[in-house]
Amino acid sequence: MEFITIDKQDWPGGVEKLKGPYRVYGPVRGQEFSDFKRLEPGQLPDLTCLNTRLSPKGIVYPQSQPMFEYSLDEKKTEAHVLTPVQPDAEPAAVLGIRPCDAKAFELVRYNFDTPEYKDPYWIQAFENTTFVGLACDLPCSSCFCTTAGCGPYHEAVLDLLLVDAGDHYLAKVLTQKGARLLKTAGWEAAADPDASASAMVERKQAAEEKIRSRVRTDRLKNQPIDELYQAPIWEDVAFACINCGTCTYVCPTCWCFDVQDETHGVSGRRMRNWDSCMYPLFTLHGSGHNPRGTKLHRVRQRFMHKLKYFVDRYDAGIQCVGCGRCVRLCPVNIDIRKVCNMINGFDASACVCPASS
Amino acid sequence: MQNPYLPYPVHIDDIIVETEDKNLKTFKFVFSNPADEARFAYRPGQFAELSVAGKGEIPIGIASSPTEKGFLMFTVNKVGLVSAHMHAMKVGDVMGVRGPLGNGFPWERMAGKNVVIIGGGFAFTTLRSSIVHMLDPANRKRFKDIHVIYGARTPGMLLYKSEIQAWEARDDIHVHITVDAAAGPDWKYNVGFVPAITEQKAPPGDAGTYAIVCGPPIMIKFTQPVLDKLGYSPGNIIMSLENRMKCGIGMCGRCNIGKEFVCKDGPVFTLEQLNQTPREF
Amino acid sequence: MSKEYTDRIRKIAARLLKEGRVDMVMGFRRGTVPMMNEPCVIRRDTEAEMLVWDSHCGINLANYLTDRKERIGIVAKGCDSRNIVTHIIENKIKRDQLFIIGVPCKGMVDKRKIAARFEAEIEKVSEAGDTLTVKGGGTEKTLAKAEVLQENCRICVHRNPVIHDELAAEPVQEQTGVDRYEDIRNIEAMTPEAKREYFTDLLSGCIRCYACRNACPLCYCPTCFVDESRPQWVGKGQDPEDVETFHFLRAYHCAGRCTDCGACERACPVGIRVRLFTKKLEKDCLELFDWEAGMSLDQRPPLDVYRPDDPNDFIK
Amino acid sequence: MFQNLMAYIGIEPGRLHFSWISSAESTKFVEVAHAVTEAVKALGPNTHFVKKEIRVAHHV
Repeated sequence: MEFITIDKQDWPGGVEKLKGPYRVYGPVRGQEFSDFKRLEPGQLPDLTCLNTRLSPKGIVYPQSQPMFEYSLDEKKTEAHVLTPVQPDAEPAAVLGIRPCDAKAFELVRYNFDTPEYKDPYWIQAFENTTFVGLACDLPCSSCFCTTAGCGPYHEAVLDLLLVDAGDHYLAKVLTQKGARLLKTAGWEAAADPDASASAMVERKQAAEEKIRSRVRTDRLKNQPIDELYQAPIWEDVAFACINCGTCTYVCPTCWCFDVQDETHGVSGRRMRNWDSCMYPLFTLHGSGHNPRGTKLHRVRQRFMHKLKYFVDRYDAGIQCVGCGRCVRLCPVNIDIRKVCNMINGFDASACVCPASS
Repeated sequence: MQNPYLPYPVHIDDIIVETEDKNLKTFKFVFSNPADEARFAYRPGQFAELSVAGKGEIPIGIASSPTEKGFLMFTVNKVGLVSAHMHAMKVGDVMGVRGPLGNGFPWERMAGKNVVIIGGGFAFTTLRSSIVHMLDPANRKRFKDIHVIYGARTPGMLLYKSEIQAWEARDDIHVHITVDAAAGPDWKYNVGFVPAITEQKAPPGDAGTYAIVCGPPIMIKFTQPVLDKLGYSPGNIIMSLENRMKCGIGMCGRCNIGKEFVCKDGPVFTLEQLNQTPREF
Repeated sequence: MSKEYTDRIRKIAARLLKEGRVDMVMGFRRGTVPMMNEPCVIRRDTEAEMLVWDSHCGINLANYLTDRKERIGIVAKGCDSRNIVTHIIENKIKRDQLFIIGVPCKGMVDKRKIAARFEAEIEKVSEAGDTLTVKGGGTEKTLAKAEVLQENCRICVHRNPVIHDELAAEPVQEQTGVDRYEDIRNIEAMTPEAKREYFTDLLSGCIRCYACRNACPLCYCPTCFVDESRPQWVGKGQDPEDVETFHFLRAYHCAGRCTDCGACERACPVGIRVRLFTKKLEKDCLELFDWEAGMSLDQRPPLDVYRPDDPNDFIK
Repeated sequence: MFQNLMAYIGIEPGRLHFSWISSAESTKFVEVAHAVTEAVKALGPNTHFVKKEIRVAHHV
């Protein structure tokens, strides 16, 4: 494995060089919190912030995205026929993405890149993007990545993993894409591979030890779907929920969407917008019947999807990377860690209801 | 990369008002690019997204049969934005069809078996497709006895009336039409709800007999115990579900029942499968 | 204050459930992260120990009453009680279904204000009287609670419940001489262009999660106008005009009903000051109709009634 | 109140008019329609709160 040393003095210049060939995104500090934004000329990613408020999923999967264009002008031969809107083909680079957020793309890929169907918008944007991860040495107390299938130094999806080593960044080169980015930026000072690798292992362990918050997932796969679905825990879990979409919109692994036509005069676009399983409208039939008509149904769907249906369908762990955003931002403090442990520990035969603990 | 969200352009070739309340119309579409017809190779029980630019898409079961060449047929109930708009469209108008989507009925498993088709109201669309498919001279010998039990509220609410009457007259299919209440002196078929007629007319269930049930929830609810009584095992009862859908390809996240997507893993499930999953439909 | 309040609330709740006065009690239980408590419902007197009270109970529990049929005990601050009144007036719950456990309130803490004073993550916040002790990043600081109140609490003039069956503590002194509408006047004084720029910027971070709407006890419509599809009043994407239309129309639907409980702003995950819309309407209601929402069961909101002396100079 | 709210969010006061006209008051209707048209013309075309071609707001 190859390692590169990036002197912090060479960092701004390199980032600037990337801005030509790449659309460069990075965390930008706002008044109250940071978010991933496209970096302006001269602007550097803020690599000191705690995790961003929203996940960077929007770089690959924007909240509103045109899929097709159409004209309703009868004089035109192509009237009423949809033509695809091509996503931005220019390569993108995300600097300073956390390993948990990067891992999320691997989980979301199960949805958009299937043997039967390929979502061209998501896949092209994903493949066009070079992911430069920043190892996470300062996790929040609500982070639980190490028991959610990744960790502060996890390498999935990443093309490069940077470690902040004081006066320089140590970069682990994980893919060809990552190597190309380093070359473009002019960061080419090789670091001693053995020493770097062992330094990284050491730091990884130290970082992982800082993560105290845990979920238990070992029994999820063997729990019977129907018994979890019928379990008497859901009323208590769902009571506080106000059915807003915060948890789903801040989540790096939530992918649900809606399709809407927006017409302006005689032309328009078929748009894809994020949607949320928390909204009653999400599943409402034309007849007025709603298979998930109550708050309890919807809260259960969200947790069952992440912690059971996904687990069973793809055998790739839970659909959660432990970033803790929903835990921190839920206006009524519904906590996925608590729910995960509850259903992992649920014992239908004993009907021990951990809800009231 | 093929774009699974892109509809094939079609134009409306014919519009037939099916029911006396005029809420159901059958649309016959012809592909604007003839080559698209071969790409749209489907089997009975599948559905498609009908796309109207500026309005959106609706998932509708395919009512035509793959044995009918040169067109596609869909029967559309007027309920929402897209369907209401379609009801105002006219022959020659251009729109889109995206698909075929979903799994369709399990034709391999039903080969060599008796097939009982039980339908109610306007859920008869993919059943029509299935019947036409099975009655095609090239296919008929692949199935044993075929029974059809089809009911609607009134004679005027039955779909595909002239075709059903033609099937009635044939000797290679047993058709039992029914309406909910007494329908006047001209009505020469059954009177009564679908579950009751099923009890009277359906053959007993065994390993060699499959029942396909499509209809409103209330009909399904009361037909199920009848089939139980007749000896149909859950694995031999086949149902087609409807849930709100957008993408039709298992990506948008709304139509799932447990870990199954109705749009992609369904819409056709056996009762045995449904018994193992949350019934969110 | 929190210990005495908590004890008293637990006692009342346990008694109500034990005596069968109510089927359930709605209150708060200890949250899993600092500065957060979770709304909860208890049905057995033995569960009363779960209930807590401190300066992080900002969610308006009136929101959970809508169309419920049970007999309910509910813990209510000043603002919550005013929303309960509004709910009763609007037939969303009946007075005789409720046992209101009134909580005189000295304001709820704005966790963002505390977070803004620390570089590191806040690990623990504890309170004694009017001071808070905040631990984070290896340091510990003591803050006066008054400095970090939610904005609506800072300017609140109805801290005591206006309706209650039992109080969990002695009434607190109401604030006087508070300038409630300084921010609104500042905006009113802007030019039309400056206002438009201001609001466009204000809403630029909105992700349309509808937390503001759903946290609001007034927003109980079965289908909100933004969700209607026939006709579709508002586009559903991230178009700035659609986002703005949602916010100002939602606010207008709360005109004369809003108690400035702050639930909307507290719930917003991206920190938008959504009260700037509702407060303008609150101010106009006060000035034009001498009206404050939810103060009495006997009066209907001003936009609900006609009076011959209603201001009408705007009609030509 | 609605007029106030409109002014508050930056719609110029002269764009929104209220009038009470009976079906019998045809002359008043004509007068008001003229007055409103004049007032709005004087302000020029409205640019605010008009939905443009869809802009894709990148949240990132």
